[in-house]
Amino acid sequence: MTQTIVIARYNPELDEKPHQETYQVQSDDNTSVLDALQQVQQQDPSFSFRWSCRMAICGSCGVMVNGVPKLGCQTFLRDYPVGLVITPLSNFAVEKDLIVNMEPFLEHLSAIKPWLINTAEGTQPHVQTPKQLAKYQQFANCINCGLCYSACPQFGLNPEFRGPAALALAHRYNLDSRDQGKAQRMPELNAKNGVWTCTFVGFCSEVCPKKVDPAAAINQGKVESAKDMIVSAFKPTGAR
Amino acid sequence: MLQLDMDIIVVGGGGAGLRAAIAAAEASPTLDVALVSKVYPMRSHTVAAEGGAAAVTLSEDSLQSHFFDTVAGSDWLAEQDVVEYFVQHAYQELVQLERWGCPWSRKNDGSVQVRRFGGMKTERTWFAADKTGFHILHTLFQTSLKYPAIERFDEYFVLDLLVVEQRVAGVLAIRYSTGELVQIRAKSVILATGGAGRVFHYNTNSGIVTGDGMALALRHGVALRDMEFVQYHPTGLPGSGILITEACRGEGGILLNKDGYRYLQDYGLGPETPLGEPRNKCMELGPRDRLSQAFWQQQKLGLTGDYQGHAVVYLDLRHLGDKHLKERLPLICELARDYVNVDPAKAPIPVRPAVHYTMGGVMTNIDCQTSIQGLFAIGECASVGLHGANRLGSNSLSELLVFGKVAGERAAAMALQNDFVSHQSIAEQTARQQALLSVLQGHNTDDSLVAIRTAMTKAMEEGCGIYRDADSMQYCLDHLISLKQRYQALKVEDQGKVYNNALLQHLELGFGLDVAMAICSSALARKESRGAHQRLDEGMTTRNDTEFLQHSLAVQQQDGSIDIRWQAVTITSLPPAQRLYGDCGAVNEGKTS
Amino acid sequence: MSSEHNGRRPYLPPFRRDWWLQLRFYRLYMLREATVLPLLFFVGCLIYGLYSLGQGPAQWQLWLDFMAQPWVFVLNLLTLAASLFHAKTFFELFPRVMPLAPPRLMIAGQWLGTVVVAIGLIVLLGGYL
Amino acid sequence: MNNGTKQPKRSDEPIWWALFSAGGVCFAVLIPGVLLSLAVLYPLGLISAEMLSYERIHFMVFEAFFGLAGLAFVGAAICLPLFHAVHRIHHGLHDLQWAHGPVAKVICYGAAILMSAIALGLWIF
Ligand SMILES: Cc1cc2nc3c(=O)[nH]c(=O)nc-3n(C[C@H](O)[C@H](O)[C@H](O)COP(=O)(O)OP(=O)(O)OC[C@H]3O[C@@H](n4cnc5c(N)ncnc54)[C@H](O)[C@@H]3O)c2cc1C
Ligand code: SF4
Ligand code: F3S
Ligand code: FES
Repeated sequence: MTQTIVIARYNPELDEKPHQETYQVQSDDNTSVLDALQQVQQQDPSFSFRWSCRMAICGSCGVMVNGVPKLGCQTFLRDYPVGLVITPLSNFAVEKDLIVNMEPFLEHLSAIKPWLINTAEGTQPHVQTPKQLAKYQQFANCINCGLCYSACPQFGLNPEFRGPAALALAHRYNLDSRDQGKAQRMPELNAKNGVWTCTFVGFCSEVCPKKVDPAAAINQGKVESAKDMIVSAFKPTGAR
Repeated sequence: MLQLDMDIIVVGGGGAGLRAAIAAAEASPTLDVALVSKVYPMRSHTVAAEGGAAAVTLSEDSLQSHFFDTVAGSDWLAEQDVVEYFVQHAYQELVQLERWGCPWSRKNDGSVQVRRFGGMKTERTWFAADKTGFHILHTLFQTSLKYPAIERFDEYFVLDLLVVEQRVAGVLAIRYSTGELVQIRAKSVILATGGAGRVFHYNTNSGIVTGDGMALALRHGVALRDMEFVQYHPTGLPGSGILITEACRGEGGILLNKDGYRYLQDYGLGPETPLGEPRNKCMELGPRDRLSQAFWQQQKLGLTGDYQGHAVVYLDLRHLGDKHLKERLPLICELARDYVNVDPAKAPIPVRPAVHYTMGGVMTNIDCQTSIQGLFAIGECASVGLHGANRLGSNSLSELLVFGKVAGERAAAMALQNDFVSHQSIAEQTARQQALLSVLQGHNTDDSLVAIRTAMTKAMEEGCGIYRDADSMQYCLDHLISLKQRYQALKVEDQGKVYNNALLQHLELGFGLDVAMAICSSALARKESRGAHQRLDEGMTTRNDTEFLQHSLAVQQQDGSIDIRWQAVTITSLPPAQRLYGDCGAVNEGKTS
Repeated sequence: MSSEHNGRRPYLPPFRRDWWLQLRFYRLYMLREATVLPLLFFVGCLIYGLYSLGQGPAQWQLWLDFMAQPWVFVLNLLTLAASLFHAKTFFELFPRVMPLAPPRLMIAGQWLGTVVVAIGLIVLLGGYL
Repeated sequence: MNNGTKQPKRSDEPIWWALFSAGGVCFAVLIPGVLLSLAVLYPLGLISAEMLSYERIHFMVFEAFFGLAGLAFVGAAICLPLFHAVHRIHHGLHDLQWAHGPVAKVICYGAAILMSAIALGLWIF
């Protein structure tokens, strides 16, 4: 059957700002938003959007569907009998059509030192029990899709906010029994634009396609940051 | 146009490219390493791998055994010195990843857990839940962030190599965000652009897996080796091709034809095993290629079902029960519900074989070096000689790491020794590409990119599918040649510069057509059946070591046609033998039934 | 557009002032945050009561009468609803901030706390022992 | 390594957040009971005025356990909930883009400190 969808279009070389256009697409029970976008691209080859894996793991295809951030490849037309309005991810600058500038996201991600910090040399694996693994595993499942940034009004209000995915990743490494880098990461978390911008709106976790629960990570980070403040108060001045 | 100089360029931000970039940065922190990728590194196809990565780990296992499994699995077409190097270094690489933070699944005592995998005699596959590729890729990406030497060029599309007198001088790329042509000069270049599964209609691959790097090298006279070997996975979803993992069958899932009959017993995979008692190497747990072949036979007999115009068989998991399914195969339940709207507890999942992996690629020596000085190739786009005629699951992820490191170190050494090539032919090559790009824009009257691409993928599916014969391959090749002519007349309708998606798709299609021609030509030339290459023509249905214990080398001619040459296989310690499988009806994976 | 210019012109729409009206989830968030407004009223009542208690029996009686006034009563019913809504959200968030036990157990435990405190207070103040 | 050069300033938010959280617990655990008895059951007559007599309550608040019971009550039912409330108001002003910056902050937390001081003052005198 044919279904009507509305898509935000923006051509920076021609348009002043984005506008919406209506398209007809063929749909059945399994038609995803990504499929629909591909059909639109066949009608108009200049239409641009990102995608790759079409199985909800690469994190490319985030868009807003009726105002809610979604992965295009994991969202189905069958669930929207009333129709769909597809717009680019909120809180990011639109480059063209559904493509947004992801650079700020990557900057925030890099800023929290998302790598294992451990100076010990060795040629064998560390010992890590399933229990120790379970402590951080959930927070290691982030696919960097950025949906949580579009869901978070605090990021919208303050683009300097490191944001849910980056802070969840910091928490993931801080919780890893093999990591010794917490002291290096805490200053970022302790700062105004670290965990403290979050007011636990919680929509980030609601939209996360991988159940990372970044809201929990950030708010656990607040506890850590508060502890860090107390500890630092008892340290002799001058010490880092 | 932008111009810049970097010591080393890595083209591709998948597992192979990232590993190489890190190795180069560690080898010498003074070198500038450019990591150029058409998508953000963490979007690379490596992210989709589920199963795991192989390395000899347990004390009862041995390097010889991994060596044997790999060589036998390759149907004796692997370079045995390469396999030796690989099995010796795989373990250290997986440990390295562990030390960079990869969340490998663990045993209760805190040591790394290994699992059984198809074609491997002993448990030696490391895994990170059901998302091994995802965790490998993200660990590598995140680790790469700590090296200031690595400069990323995200969303830069490489469209040509700069080559001067058989020496690589850099690359030309399009910056997706602005449409600018960028010339990056370098002392060494590593290709890590992944496979070419997207030249086939049904495939399990990401949209970006279009064979770019293979075509880049091919166009500069580098041979593509063993391109006829394309691995099919028996259970992809119809339409999308999304992979339904082997684990379903491991748990006891069965395959049925449209009459509800377990047809595998008719293809030397029986006797039928009782429901809920799967046996290794029997029936549904037979080798991938045999299962895909059985599907083909059923399709010829008209016994496959139909799912929205796609021929399918049915993967039945109902007898496992809702609870068990949700517990053991949650991802599959999700995929089936999402993409074919089936609840596996209530109805069987329609599946069909889909292209999964390209064994062949840019020919390199054991140091990952190609025939062009300073140009390296690694990962799925390369043929370093590990997989031969058939790849074993979980060898490729380890390959990315082992040879990614080799290439990174060699490229660094080379960059330290050499200087930039400065030659005016670089400017000429750049100007030529610029000119080519500028004439691309225009309007098409009665042809379209989608039409040509669909015709190509369908032709490949029919001509170079699970079973092949001379007629259908020749037909396919002729068809490809005519498609290439149509392609040359095709224009890019989007006149814009910023994020011009149509332009990139256009270039990808050009690469794909070249790779498809190489696959088809190589397949035509190999007049035997070996590994993933199975022929129906008379006298060619079995392996023929006297004539074809050789690698095929596809070399592009001036006129764009492909010339096939042959290269002897390096055999160090394991002479060719029958490729026999298991005890169940003496399943011989190498032969057709 | 000149060929020198790279053509990029990222468009960032201004962040909407009424963002919180756009989705039910955001409206519930704002409602949660707004529970502190009736809370302030009740805390005001308590401070007034404390003052009255310090001023002697007559003033105390005035406070008791004040608490029984219909509009005060209605406002405080609203406060009660707000406090229960707050409790629900707060109890659900707590296990995510401090994952000490299975979330359901923690949530149940916290409600138990509220109920026990309420019964305790009623018994104590109402003299029901 | 990257990004290691300048360290951002530590936020003072942990202090306010700790008070906010403590107040949140009180709001959720204690306030419903207090509300129910004083503001609902009493007006409905289910708790009699006798039981809330001046003597009885005065004793509870100012004398029981050397007056410490009253102190605990003032802290848990007045001061902490005040900090809880102003914290949310402070962030709410930011959410609604009405006000942010140091002035709003001083007014919000200043009010809570002042009111708490008054409540404690009433208890002491
Ligand atoms: C569904 C699935 C499951 C799999 N599971 C397993 C498994 O369990 N175990 C196993 O060992 N193997 C598995 N494989 C195979 C394995 O995942 C791949 O072979 C491997 O990930 C390829 O990695 P790569 O680094 O070579 O390429 P990719 O990860 O594909 O990366 C290619 C990179 O090259 C870049 N690139 C390409 N063209 C250009 C261009 N023109 N310009 C600039 N950049 C370019 C891309 O942006 C990308 O970054 C699986 C494959 C599939 C399809
Ligand atoms: S936390 Fe979830 S929503 Fe946010 S980027 Fe990661 S996967 Fe996407
Ligand atoms: S939506 Fe934003 S405010 Fe916090 S809980 Fe999530 S980051
Ligand atoms: S296309 Fe990869 S997440 Fe949707």
